[in-house]
Amino acid sequence: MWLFVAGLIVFFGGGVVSLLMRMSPRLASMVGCVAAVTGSLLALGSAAHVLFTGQAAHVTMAWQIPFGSLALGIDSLSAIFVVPIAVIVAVAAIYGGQYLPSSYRSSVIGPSWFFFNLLAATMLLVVVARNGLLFLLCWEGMSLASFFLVLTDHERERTQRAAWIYLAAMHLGTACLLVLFLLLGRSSGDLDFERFTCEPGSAGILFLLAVVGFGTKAGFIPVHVWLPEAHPAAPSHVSAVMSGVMIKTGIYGLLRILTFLGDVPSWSGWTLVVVGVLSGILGVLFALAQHDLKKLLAYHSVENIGIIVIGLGVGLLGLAHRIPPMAVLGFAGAMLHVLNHALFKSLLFLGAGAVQHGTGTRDIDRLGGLLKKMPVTGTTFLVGACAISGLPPLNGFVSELLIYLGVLTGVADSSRVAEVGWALLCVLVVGGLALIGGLAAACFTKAFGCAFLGEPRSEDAERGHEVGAAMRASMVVLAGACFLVALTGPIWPYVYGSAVVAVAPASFHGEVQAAIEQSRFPLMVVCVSSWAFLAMVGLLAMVRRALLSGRQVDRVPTWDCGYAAPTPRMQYTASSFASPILLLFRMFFRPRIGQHLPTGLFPKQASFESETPDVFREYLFEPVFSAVAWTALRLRWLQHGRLQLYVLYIALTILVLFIWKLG
Amino acid sequence: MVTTSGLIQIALALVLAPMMLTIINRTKAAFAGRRGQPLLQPYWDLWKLFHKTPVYSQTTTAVFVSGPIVGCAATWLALMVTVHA
Amino acid sequence: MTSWLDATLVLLILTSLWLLGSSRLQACIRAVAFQGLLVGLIPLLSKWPEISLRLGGVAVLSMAIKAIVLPAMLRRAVREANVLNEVQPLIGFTTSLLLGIALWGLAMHIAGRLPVQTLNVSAILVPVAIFTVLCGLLLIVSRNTAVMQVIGYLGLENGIYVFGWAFAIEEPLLVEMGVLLDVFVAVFVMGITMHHLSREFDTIETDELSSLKD
Amino acid sequence: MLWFLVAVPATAALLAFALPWNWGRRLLLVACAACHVGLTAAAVIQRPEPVLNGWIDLDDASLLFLIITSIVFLIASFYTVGYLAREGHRMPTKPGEDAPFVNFPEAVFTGCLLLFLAAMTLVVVSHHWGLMWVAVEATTLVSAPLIYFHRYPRSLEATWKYLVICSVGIALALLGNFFLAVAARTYETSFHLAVADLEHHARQLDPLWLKAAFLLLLVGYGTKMGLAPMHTWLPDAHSEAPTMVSALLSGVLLNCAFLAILRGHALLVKAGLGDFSRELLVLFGLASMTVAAVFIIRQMDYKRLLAYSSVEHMGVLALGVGIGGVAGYGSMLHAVNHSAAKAMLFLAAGNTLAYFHTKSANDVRGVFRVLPVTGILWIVGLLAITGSPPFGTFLSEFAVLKGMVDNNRMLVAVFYLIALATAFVAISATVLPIVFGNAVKDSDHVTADGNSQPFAPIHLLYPPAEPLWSIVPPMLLGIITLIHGLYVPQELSDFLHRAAIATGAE
Repeated sequence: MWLFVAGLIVFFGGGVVSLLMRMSPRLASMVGCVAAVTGSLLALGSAAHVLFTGQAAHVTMAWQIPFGSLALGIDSLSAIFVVPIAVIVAVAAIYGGQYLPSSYRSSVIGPSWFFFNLLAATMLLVVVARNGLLFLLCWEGMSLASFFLVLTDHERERTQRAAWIYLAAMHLGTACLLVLFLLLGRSSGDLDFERFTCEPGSAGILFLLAVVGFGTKAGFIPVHVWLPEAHPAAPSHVSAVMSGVMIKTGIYGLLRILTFLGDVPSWSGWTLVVVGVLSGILGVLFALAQHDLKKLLAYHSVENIGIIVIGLGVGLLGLAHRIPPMAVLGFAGAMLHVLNHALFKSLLFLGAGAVQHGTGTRDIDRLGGLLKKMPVTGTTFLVGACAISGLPPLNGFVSELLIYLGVLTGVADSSRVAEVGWALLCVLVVGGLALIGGLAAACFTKAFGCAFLGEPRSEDAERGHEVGAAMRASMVVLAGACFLVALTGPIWPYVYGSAVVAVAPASFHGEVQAAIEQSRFPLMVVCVSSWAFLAMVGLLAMVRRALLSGRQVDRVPTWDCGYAAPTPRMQYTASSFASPILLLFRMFFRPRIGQHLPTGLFPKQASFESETPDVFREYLFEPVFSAVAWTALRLRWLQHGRLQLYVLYIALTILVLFIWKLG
Repeated sequence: MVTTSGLIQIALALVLAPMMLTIINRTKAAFAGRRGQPLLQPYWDLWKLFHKTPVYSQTTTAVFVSGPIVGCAATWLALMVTVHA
Repeated sequence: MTSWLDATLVLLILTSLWLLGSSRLQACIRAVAFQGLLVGLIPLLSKWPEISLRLGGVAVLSMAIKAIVLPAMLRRAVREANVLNEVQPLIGFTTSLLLGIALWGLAMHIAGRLPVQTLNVSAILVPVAIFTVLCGLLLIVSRNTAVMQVIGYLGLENGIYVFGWAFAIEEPLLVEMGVLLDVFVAVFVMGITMHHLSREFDTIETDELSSLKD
Repeated sequence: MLWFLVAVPATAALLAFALPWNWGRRLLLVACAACHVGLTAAAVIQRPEPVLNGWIDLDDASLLFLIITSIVFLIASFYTVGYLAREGHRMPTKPGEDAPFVNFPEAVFTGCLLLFLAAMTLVVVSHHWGLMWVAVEATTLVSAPLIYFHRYPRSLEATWKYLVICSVGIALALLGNFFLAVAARTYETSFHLAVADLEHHARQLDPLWLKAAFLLLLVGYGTKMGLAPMHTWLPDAHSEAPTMVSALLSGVLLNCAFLAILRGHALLVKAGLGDFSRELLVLFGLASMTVAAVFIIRQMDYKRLLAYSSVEHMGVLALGVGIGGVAGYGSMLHAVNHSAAKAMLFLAAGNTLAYFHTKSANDVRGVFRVLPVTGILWIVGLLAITGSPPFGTFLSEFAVLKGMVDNNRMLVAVFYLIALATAFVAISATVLPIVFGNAVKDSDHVTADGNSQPFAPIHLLYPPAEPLWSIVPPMLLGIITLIHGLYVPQELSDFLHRAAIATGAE
């Protein structure tokens, strides 16, 4: 535990030092980067200790603040969130150490590292805080640090707007959390987690508050609207951290709250399943409609959070209906997906950053052919794309498989519940997950295909070049990790077991423990098959090489059917690739199309552009906000400058009070 | 565990797979009143194809090359899992 | 002395109505001066015959300030500001008077709810005080020139004093003096501000004073 | 000892009126403010004896508000010195303003500022209703010339409204005092209006008169405090007054009026009518927060924005006291934090105004680029005033919310959160573009008829765009609220609890 605290101190110290070193941005960057990596390693060490020994660590330090105490603790639930946070922060810091100085003005370097380290420290604190006030302070600190990171490029109007949306969303979400924690701590007087109690009958409302409050951070639909704005605006290594791990603190919060709630009603599981399926499907659909690589990835975060939430929902249903294997598989799948998504989404964001760094644009329709110019970026991006699409032998497949298995186990155990409902669940989850996976694969075919394959579509793409060694190394590490998770499948139930037990009510621990043992088998199969698959790919590649050795291999232009002047613009574009699928789901989209069609006999110029804004932002939040603003502006006459009116208010107030109160 | 019969099954499946094409084509031909291809035609085709000079478009990348390999590996794997189960 | 007190109170009501019904500034200033005089009389009448030196002194001083000094200042402000001798009401005089009568009813209503009977003073004292306060407020709300608002404020203060001094609240001299001084300075500062207003805007109609708004 | 607290600034004020040198006067201002802080510190160390039959006394609540007054005034006085050095003698044409302005004589300004301090001190230390009334009225009268320092029509209008509205309010409070006296006199003995006397005999007071008195006091002092719907003077006065006067009005004066209301509340609590006053305070608190939120939305005058935010925070204070329990404690803490945060924001706004010559948020962009420290101050202030961690306002607003949840006032809590969230969203929507984005566009200096107006930006006339006097005072205030957000010493916490208990808030 003291290792962990030391890590936090390193984060803070390094952040402050790099903030103060205004003279030398390079040195500031170095300090910030080294501090982040060191801090992460220290935190990782203490989390690993907890995971391996299975012994939770606690420490409480003196702190004088009303209702608060500096109580920290790492149990297995915390530890499995500390691990991805520390890993991703370290990798992103290494990446950022090279990326940031070469992409941004030197004046932002110091502050950027300060906030990066602050973000890392507060994220770690959030998952180890054992006091409500401390949790909320760190929670808001995390939001603010990332808010400032989003604002790195603050002179662009779009960035400002994104940051504002982000800040507003975080604040609204936190409002729910304030009430949530106060309600939990109402009976004990202070806000220490260990004395949190759920008053009888209030589990439902507490659960809903947690879903809205934490869901805003995590990016549940429809409160995800900040996500596609903020992530693209931030520097890429920050997007990687935000999307990869910061939003997961919302999942952590939800899980942590579940440990206080005890028995939760069955509808809460259904709620999560529905929210998850909606987030997953809509997230991936919106992603399909994007041309901006980072925005596309941001929507995929919504999708993956949806998958995690489906897992949680399945787990909750398992708990509510006392089907231990279902609970275990659901929760373990969700928790493993937290780690997996952290790995591959960070990898993809780093890749997107590399693309932007190498070409200067993230518009997929302007890219193309980058795999040749940026082989490492391209290959690692491909690994990430396969992983996020849930393809074996990569990690995304493992966690999704667990969730599938969870549902199927539950359905097999359908004797205890209404048949219709259970069948519906099966359709919802299995169908939903399958649809999500398929669409994700389509989406990444589009993203990878259009950006990295084919011919460059613009001069920017033509000029593209591979990024520096540190950036490449961090992407390679993450890509390797994606494989590693899948290839070490059977250890994960052990890692996640005690965390699952923590979430389950006490009366239920034994059965859960037993179910954890059983869940190893499918993972063993996956693990072995993955190794076999890799071996076979290797084998076949060697066979191919043997066959081709010593023979002439021709590389010629693609046959153009005799057309004399092909240009790269004749390639499939990202929009046209996605168009058939989007047409199928057009009821969810309101694309904004600006077109200037060719007219006349000799048309000179024609243009076409489309943009797909977020439906929920455009048709849910913006109307509400503008309605509020409209109402407020209608009420401006109250203060319309006449003194007489003002005195009249006072007179009427006192008269009304007299007549009302002295009756 | 990998058994001898399993290995034999896998090997057989690999060897006989191209025959599937012949069977399909000959069945079709029979219904159309033709004679159809020789029994070992796919093997001859494969033999011939393996000896041709490979030509790749300049546009393509390693992804293009790895497509068949991964596809083949995945099919094999499916085969193995099926046999095993 | 109760009859004298009652008579004074009735006069006070009439002065308030006079204020509401006048269309000339000078008349209003005169009315408010008269009101100040009446207000000064009330403690003397309600405590008659055991009037302490202190009570008498404060009453005389307040009469001097409210009936002589403040009206004089107002007249001077009006002269210097060079304003028209008109009240410029936002609502008509008839309406004002009708509203005044309604306010009397309201004052009676409110006073009726307060436990007045234990106070051992004239029965209409509390309603009259409240009525005077309300009339002052009505003047501020319904008149358009700054001078009239000061006059309304004075009326408001007079009403409060009726109430306070009728009970001859045994507060030490210091506080009474402070209160008096504050009112004096308030009107003084308002006068200065009015002076600036007339210079800046060439008028002290408060219509001009509505540029600060949302 | 207690006399000195009032007498020192009052004497200094007279001296300031008389002194012939401006610099001597400025020195006097700072010296007097420092002296006042020293006296306050002495009072903290050893609680002075009451004087004037206990009419002037320092209980915990008085001490709390005295400390706020003293410190904010000292910090503002540093700013004032620099401000006067720059603005005091200047008579330029102010682009964007309606007319040329000529400042009030500096002697009057400084003198009134010191008198203002004296009057506010008297408000917080007086334990006699009459005396307190006199002091509150005095604050109105001496601050009127302060608002009218830059003599242009809009500030004059603001002054006039301030005077009339506050005077009307204060008049009602006077009536309230008389009602109190009547309530105290219905039994055989009659008490003076000394706070201690009344509280001691609270049970014997006539409840109906007491209630009526409280209504009048609430509306009367509430006008001064800026509770809706009596708050109408506040945006006008705050937006037109010179920067540090706005800071003092918002950071200190409103608190003084709040203390006056608290005294009334304490009396009612002692008289067993606590529920009556609590209900009203909650009502006014919610009304203030709602009204403020409505006017903060799309508020494009950033000084008015801050003024409305003050209305909102006064609502929080009233609400906290009205809820009681731990919320009362939160209310006390919030008074401290709000004073620091708001004063700081007003000073930052003053720096911005001095550079950009406009109060319209539409025309100010990229403060961060041209005035980096002021930009940071804006952001810190934005977070502090909207109750974000790690600033003290978060803790205090949290404590108020905790009070609501603990007392099971869930509906109030929901209202409270919605109002706070609305204000947050709206304030940040206005402030973020001010701070970030491209610095002044060329079009910003274009007059209404489309011609660009050549004028020398003030930073060319006065080389350092951010002189130390303009950034250190708000930084100090920012540090105060930051510290309170991360560390509230047990002693301070106990002290705030005692203050809350003394005023019936807890």
